[in-house]
Amino acid sequence: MRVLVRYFAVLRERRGKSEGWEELPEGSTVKDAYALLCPPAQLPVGYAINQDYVAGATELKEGDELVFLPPLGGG
Amino acid sequence: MRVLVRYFAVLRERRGKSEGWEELPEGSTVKDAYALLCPPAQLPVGYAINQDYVAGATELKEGDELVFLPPLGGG
Amino acid sequence: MVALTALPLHVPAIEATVAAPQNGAVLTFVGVARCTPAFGERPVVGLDYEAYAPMALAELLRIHTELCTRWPGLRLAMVHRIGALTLGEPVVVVCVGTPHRALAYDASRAAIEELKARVPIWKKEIYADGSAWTSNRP
Amino acid sequence: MVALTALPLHVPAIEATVAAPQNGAVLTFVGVARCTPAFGERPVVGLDYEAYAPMALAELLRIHTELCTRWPGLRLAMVHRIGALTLGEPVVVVCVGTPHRALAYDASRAAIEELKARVPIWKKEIYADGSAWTSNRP
Repeated sequence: MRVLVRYFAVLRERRGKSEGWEELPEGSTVKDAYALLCPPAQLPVGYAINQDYVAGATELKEGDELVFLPPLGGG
Repeated sequence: MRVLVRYFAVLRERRGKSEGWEELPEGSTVKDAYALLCPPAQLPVGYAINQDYVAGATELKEGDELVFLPPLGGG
Repeated sequence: MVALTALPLHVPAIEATVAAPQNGAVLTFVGVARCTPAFGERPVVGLDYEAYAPMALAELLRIHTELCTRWPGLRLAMVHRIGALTLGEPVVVVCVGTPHRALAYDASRAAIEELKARVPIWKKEIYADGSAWTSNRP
Repeated sequence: MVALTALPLHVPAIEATVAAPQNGAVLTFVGVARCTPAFGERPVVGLDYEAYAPMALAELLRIHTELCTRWPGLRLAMVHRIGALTLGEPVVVVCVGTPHRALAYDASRAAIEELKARVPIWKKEIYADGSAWTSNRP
């Protein structure tokens, strides 16, 4: 299954890219994806699928836009 | 004893003047002055002497500037 | 900074007085002349503010000193318009500059509440067919 | 009204969007780029804001809808700057227009708290000799 992952702020810098299609095992949750794509993942993050907040246990679907949200700094 | 009384807002309109020297009995309090100068005085007011809030029981002195403060409307 | 003025209030000029490099929050309260009457149903078409000017200024300064003593680092400006106003014009501007926002909200609210409770200013609502003195305490 | 923009924020233009004849209170919160760092001692010389723009806008709209549903009659504008900022520039403007001031303070505070907690925007502090991503939760 392929999902579009966008990276922001510190995660963008760590990954060295701002987005990419990533291949993940069927049934992966967003938390699984984070552990797989951003090891060692010590940074606590939030998760969004298709521009909406989701829980870490949410299962991904083919074609989803997935974003890991580092601690926010707006305002 | 003479005090300078200034009148504002509704009291200015009722009195038909914005200020005047008024003759008051020695030992008059500001509350006494209000009852004397603005009968029947149903309007609840605050009191100021020389631009500072005072209690109704405060005794007046010769030459004081006395103001009766109708309910405020600033802001 | 505190002021009473018969001239229209220019909000950005007042905000500029509370700027400081370490301040991350500027909170500006603007009280605006509005069409809704304090009592009854007659639409307001204008307002007329009258002040006991020397005491109003003294009281604004006392409030300023009290709040800036209570919250060191606070930058505070309070300006009140007097005289005749048309609808939509600013009546009062309370502007605070603080390092963080929590203090900005507390200080701004305290400043406008103290101003309304203590500063000797009176408001007359003008209607199409008359007028009435109104107060902050219904 | 909500917006994200890389252009400097013009506060009076944002305030104008919340005016209404029945509104007696306009409260404007401006978050300003300041010299004090979130952590450590290195003076901040500039800021760089990055947003997940489509979600940030969607989240701003959700907050706008939630607050305007909770408080009918509320006029609300939220605008956030992105990109590189110099010190003293506005970062965020939250502007509310309400009939009375109590609601203005409650709604303004709720709006900025929700914005900080939910809108996906990140802040990088620039120092003379480096930079660091900082967050709203130390």
